[in-house]
Amino acid sequence: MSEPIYQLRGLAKTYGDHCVVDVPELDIQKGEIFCVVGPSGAGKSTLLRLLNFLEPPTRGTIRFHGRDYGPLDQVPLEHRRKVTTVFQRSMLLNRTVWANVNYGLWLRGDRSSGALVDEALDQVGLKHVARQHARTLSGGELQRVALARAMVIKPDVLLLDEPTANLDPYNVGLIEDIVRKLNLDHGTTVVLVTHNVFQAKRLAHRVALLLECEIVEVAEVHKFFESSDNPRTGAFVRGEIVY
Amino acid sequence: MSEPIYQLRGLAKTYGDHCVVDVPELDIQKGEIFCVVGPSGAGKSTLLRLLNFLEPPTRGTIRFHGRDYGPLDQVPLEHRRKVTTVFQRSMLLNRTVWANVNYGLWLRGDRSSGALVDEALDQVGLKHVARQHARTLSGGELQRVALARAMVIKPDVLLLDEPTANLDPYNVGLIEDIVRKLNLDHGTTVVLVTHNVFQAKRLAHRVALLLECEIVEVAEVHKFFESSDNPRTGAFVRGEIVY
Amino acid sequence: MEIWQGLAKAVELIMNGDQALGTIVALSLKVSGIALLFSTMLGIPLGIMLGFSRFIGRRLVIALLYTGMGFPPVVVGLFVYMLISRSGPLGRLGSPLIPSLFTPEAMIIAQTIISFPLIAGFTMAAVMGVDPQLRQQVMALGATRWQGAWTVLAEARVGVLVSIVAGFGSVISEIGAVQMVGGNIENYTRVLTTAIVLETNKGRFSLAMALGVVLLALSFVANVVMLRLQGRTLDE
Amino acid sequence: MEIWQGLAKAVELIMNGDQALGTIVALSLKVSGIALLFSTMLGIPLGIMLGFSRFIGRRLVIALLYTGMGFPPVVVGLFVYMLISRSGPLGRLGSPLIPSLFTPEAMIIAQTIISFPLIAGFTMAAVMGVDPQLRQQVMALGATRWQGAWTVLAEARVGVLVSIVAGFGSVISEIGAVQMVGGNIENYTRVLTTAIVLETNKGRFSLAMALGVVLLALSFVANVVMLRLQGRTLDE
Amino acid sequence: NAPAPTPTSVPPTKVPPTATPVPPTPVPPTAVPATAVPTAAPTAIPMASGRLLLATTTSTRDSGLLDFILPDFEKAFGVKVDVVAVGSGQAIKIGQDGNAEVLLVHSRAAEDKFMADGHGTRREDVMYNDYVLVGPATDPAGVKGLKNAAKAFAQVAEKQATFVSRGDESGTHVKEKDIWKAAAITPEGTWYVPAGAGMGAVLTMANEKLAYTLSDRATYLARKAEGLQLEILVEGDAVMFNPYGVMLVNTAKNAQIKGDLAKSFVDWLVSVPVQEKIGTFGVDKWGAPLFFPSSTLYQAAHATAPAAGLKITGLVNTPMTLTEAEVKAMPTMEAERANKEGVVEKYTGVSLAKLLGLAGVKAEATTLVFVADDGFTSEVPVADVLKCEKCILSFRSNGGFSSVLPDFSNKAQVKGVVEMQLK
Ligand SMILES: Nc1ncnc2c1ncn2[C@@H]1O[C@H](COP(=O)(O)OP(=O)(O)OP(=O)(O)O)[C@@H](O)[C@H]1O
Ligand SMILES: Nc1ncnc2c1ncn2[C@@H]1O[C@H](COP(=O)(O)OP(=O)(O)OP(=O)(O)O)[C@@H](O)[C@H]1O
Ligand SMILES: [Mg+2]
Ligand SMILES: [Mg+2]
Repeated sequence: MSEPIYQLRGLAKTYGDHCVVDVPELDIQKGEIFCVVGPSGAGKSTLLRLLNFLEPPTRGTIRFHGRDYGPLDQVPLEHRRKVTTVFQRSMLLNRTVWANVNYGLWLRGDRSSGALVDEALDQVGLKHVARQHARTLSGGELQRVALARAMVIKPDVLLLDEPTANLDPYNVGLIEDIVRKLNLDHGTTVVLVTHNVFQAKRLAHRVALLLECEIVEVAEVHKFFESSDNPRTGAFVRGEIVY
Repeated sequence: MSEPIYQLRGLAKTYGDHCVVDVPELDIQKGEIFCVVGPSGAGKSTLLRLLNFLEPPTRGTIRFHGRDYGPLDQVPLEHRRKVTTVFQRSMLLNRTVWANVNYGLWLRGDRSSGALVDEALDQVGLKHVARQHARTLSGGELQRVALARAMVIKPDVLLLDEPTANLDPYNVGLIEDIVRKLNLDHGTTVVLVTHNVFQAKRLAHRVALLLECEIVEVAEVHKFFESSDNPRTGAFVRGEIVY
Repeated sequence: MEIWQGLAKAVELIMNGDQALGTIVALSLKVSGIALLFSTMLGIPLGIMLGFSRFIGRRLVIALLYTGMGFPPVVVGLFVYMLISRSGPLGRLGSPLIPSLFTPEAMIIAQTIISFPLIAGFTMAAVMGVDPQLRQQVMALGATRWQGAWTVLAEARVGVLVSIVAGFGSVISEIGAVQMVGGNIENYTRVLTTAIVLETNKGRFSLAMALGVVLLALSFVANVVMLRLQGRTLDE
Repeated sequence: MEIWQGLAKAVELIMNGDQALGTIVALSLKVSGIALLFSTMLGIPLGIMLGFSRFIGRRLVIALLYTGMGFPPVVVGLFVYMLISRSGPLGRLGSPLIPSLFTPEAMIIAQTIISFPLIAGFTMAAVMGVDPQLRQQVMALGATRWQGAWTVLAEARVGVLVSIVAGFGSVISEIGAVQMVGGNIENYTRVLTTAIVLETNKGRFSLAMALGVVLLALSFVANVVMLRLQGRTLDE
Repeated sequence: NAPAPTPTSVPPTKVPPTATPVPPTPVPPTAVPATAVPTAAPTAIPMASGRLLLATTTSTRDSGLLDFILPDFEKAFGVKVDVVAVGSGQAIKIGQDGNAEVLLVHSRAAEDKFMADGHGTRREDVMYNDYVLVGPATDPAGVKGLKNAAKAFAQVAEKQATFVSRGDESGTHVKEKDIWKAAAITPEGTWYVPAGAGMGAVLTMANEKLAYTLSDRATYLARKAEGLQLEILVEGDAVMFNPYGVMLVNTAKNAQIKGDLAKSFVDWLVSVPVQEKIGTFGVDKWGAPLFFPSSTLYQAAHATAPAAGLKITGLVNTPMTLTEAEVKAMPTMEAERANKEGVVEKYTGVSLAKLLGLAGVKAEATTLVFVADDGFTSEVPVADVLKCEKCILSFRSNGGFSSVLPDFSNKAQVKGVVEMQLK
């Protein structure tokens, strides 16, 4: 196996004395779909922000493309640009849908025809809203536009935070297909945060359970859901309260 | 049966010539949990906005508490205050969590101790974030705060737009219990938009399928999911594409 | 150097509690304070209206407002002068409600006209910067129109605060109009700015500079107090 | 009435393409335009910095900026005068880079100082009004610092536009400083505002009013053009 | 300063430019000899193109005078004169800082200080106008027509009629304070409004408040033409004269000062043609000049004019030519003499003994010859005249002089004396 794309070592993020992420050691492999589950407020979104280098950690390092990034390190643009996130609460720019999807390309100085943009919009089933203003979108449309916007820049790592929360069953399937396809065809590494246990089952190679800032278990997807050693994993999946 | 709480007659909302909601006739009964399902962009959120009198319809009327409200009618404050919405994308005010939950009471001039606020926060399991600033909340916390904020004002009608989209299984169960309890104990009428078919099954008395701005079927929950006459209902539930 | 002389003189004036200076400062604060109050009362509602509603002619109103930000004070002064002058349309009425020229009241009118477009314009911008979904959320929770507007204002507080600060700055530093309609009468309509101009005309630059320093110190203190009152908004 | 006479005269002056007026208008636009350019170039980055970063002393800088909005133009004029006067610390150097007094360049310096706090303050407020999550989103999509700042500016465009409008308004209507460092020299440093004061002092109120109307017409047109360029932002 | 002379001529407004009233500052009798007077303006320096900065008071610009005369200079010298018109104090400050080449101001004490402190290298009289007390036509204090400014001020104070003061230490304000002092009054109370504003603004204010104020005539007339309703109530008192001086800023201040050009400008400004042009300014519009030229050259040149000058020639130490104004500027005295009908008449004039003393009568001189403008001559013994205390050269009501020697024969009483020759 090749070197992991992320190597987290002693990584921690705290707000005040409130621990939000505390990961002594975790590797994320190149090309895998890594799923993070856990109760509300566990620190999942924060972990994604750390992986996208949007916030510096309080302690520890993330090794990425051969370099260790700690609390004080500036991540160079070329590394930052290998990763992108579809946030839990996507923010679109106050422009048309098309311009939003094109934005990442525009940032990279890509002034090409925009065929990529049209294609991405088509994939998420939103070709018809391309000229509409971002503010007029419905919740599910918004979420799909955010995914399209992340796709067009063809990142090495795609961080997805609840990408189908606002979608109906058909669109959930559509998005899952897209993610699977990106992973298979382009080898995109995907870190997926989801509360949809079935989705995790359908997509993930490995699953991690995050509980109150700590990773309680990391396991192959089948092991995780079917024969976990950890009683808390089972409880979480059944919707019981877990500490 | 008493008079329906809402009587929609020839109600339509269009943006330009794009039809978003078009309901020739629909009654929502006092004290029921009415669930609306449908694909992304069908017009569900728009329907809720109409029911909360946040936008005037383009055509038609909504009868509420004995009065018909059409495109040009001003809805008096006392009627508006009987309804509230938990939006798909909740907006919190730039204040503490506690102040956010208290906001509805503050609007009503209720300067009481705030016991109601503490109680509501406790119910949604967020007593510990009460002093935290709204901007620091996680996605699921945000959603629960929004629900608590709506609960404290004890509305006659509670409109819920994907209230559990960002929640883990445990919290989903928690919220569902709260909604059921509100409906049973206070007789609150609930209109629930959800993509979670299981949730609809668990909570709803009646379910409506909205497809491209039109209501295709309204039925008792069991009928809807188990023996629907409408082939499109079945297709939707199975995650197939429906027109 | 004269700049230092000016500073030293300012300190001296303040330390000695110069009485003439005290009168001037008090009048400056009074006139600008009242004018600011009026223009806030006019400007904020107008700004909210322009920010919230879409009506025919809104763009024209905005363009006029923007133009109003560039009203040369002396033109406003001239205008007020012509209106309330003995021979002007209002002054002719001789009504006691209409202030005479060369009174603090006339200055307040002129300064109100000068500062309210700034306040209205920035309030509009601040209010427009608030997500419309938040407005809907607030209305859904049962806010009246006024409560809704108030809440949105509170959300846009940095912008609204800055608009008031700018309004204050524009009136406290204004010269043309107060000179024109106030006349710079000693102990009656002489404010800091007109006193500065007077000393400048006399060629007493360091005294003028000292008065300028006093004026700046004054608005600095006012702003610090404002920031304090504001709490932590700016650090959010 | 004199107000109408003023209007009529303004129309007449414009219609006849009065040459002296043309010179004055051109100079006003040139001086204010360049000053606005400079203060935008200074004020917007400062506003972005204050809006984005949290650093020690930020509050102090903000309080100073707010105070700067209340700089009386005549004090700024005095200050610039003292600096670049032939006997002042800069003027003494006799460097060709330092403009002499009573030149358009000196006026530009003074006006830049006057308008940049307004622009910086409002840019700060506008930028702070943009959801911090949007900034994160933009960075996540791979924006450089500058691209991120630019995008946030574009999101806060109403506020930034208003800040520029206000900056333009403050320079085009400013009198004290241009009079002080420009000297109101005919055909050279006489701008609309100083011409207005001149006519007012001469008692030619209707001509002064006419010039005022021309000035307002000018900034009205400038603002309408600005709104046009802006597209539909204000209607969103 | 020297005691103010009493003008006997009509108030300045009604006087044609050549028949000037008494200048406010007595001219030293040792005037420039007529022969030395260059009457043409200095010729242009061909290459001297550039800008010349003139700092001046607002009255010279706002009255339109500078627009009237400066284009000539600009054309002749190929330069642009930049006029910065500000308060007198500020103008002087601009000069002190070396930011202007030339100052044209009216604040004699400050001007003298400026020169004494070495900020300037040359000062010349240029012109003067006068102040007037203006007020509402209703004249509540009843001062109209008074000839004595101090008295009028006292009356205003007594009636507590509203009076607006410049209150800005300008030349006008200083003059106003002098008059109050002369009236022995410290103005105080609600009726006295210290405005701290420019002349234009103060006139506006007085107009609005139906108040009195002291104004310079130029600004007043200009404003009057724009509809000001105030009227001139008191004028012509000698204390109300208002002289303007031009000063060259010391080139040693800094290298940027264009000394040569500035010198040319001053030479030009005081030259006779320019002075004469100043004297015509405003006549067409207001029927009277706003400013009266008073440069030494101008006065010298006009002293040669037969009707308006006086020569002292012959056996004297310094032969001299005096303008009428110069003579009138000297201390006056009165003399009485019965005319042909035996009625005693009063005459005002200058002591003959003193006049002759100025020129210095040589010991060998025995006879004084009066030469009249029509060529008539009459001789009297010098020694008698020098002894005579009541002998004067009186001022004629429409210009010129007559000899009045009370105890001498009728022959000695010569009308229209233009020359006194000593033999
Ligand atoms: N101003 C507008 N102009 C044009 N189309 C609009 C406008 N506002 C909303 N729409 C469209 O109306 C449709 C209905 O939106 P709505 O938010 O009601 O959908 P929804 O059923 O809630 O979908 P979702 O499940 O994705 O939240 C969407 O397709 C949206 O793009
Ligand atoms: N500035 C802050 N100060 C204090 N607590 C904070 C701050 N920012 C975030 N938190 C807390 O950190 C915790 C982790 O937040 P995070 O968004 O990572 O949760 P999450 O696992 O994504 O939850 P969810 O599933 O609800 O989205 C939350 O409890 C939140 O309240
Ligand atoms: Mg989250
Ligand atoms: Mg929706």
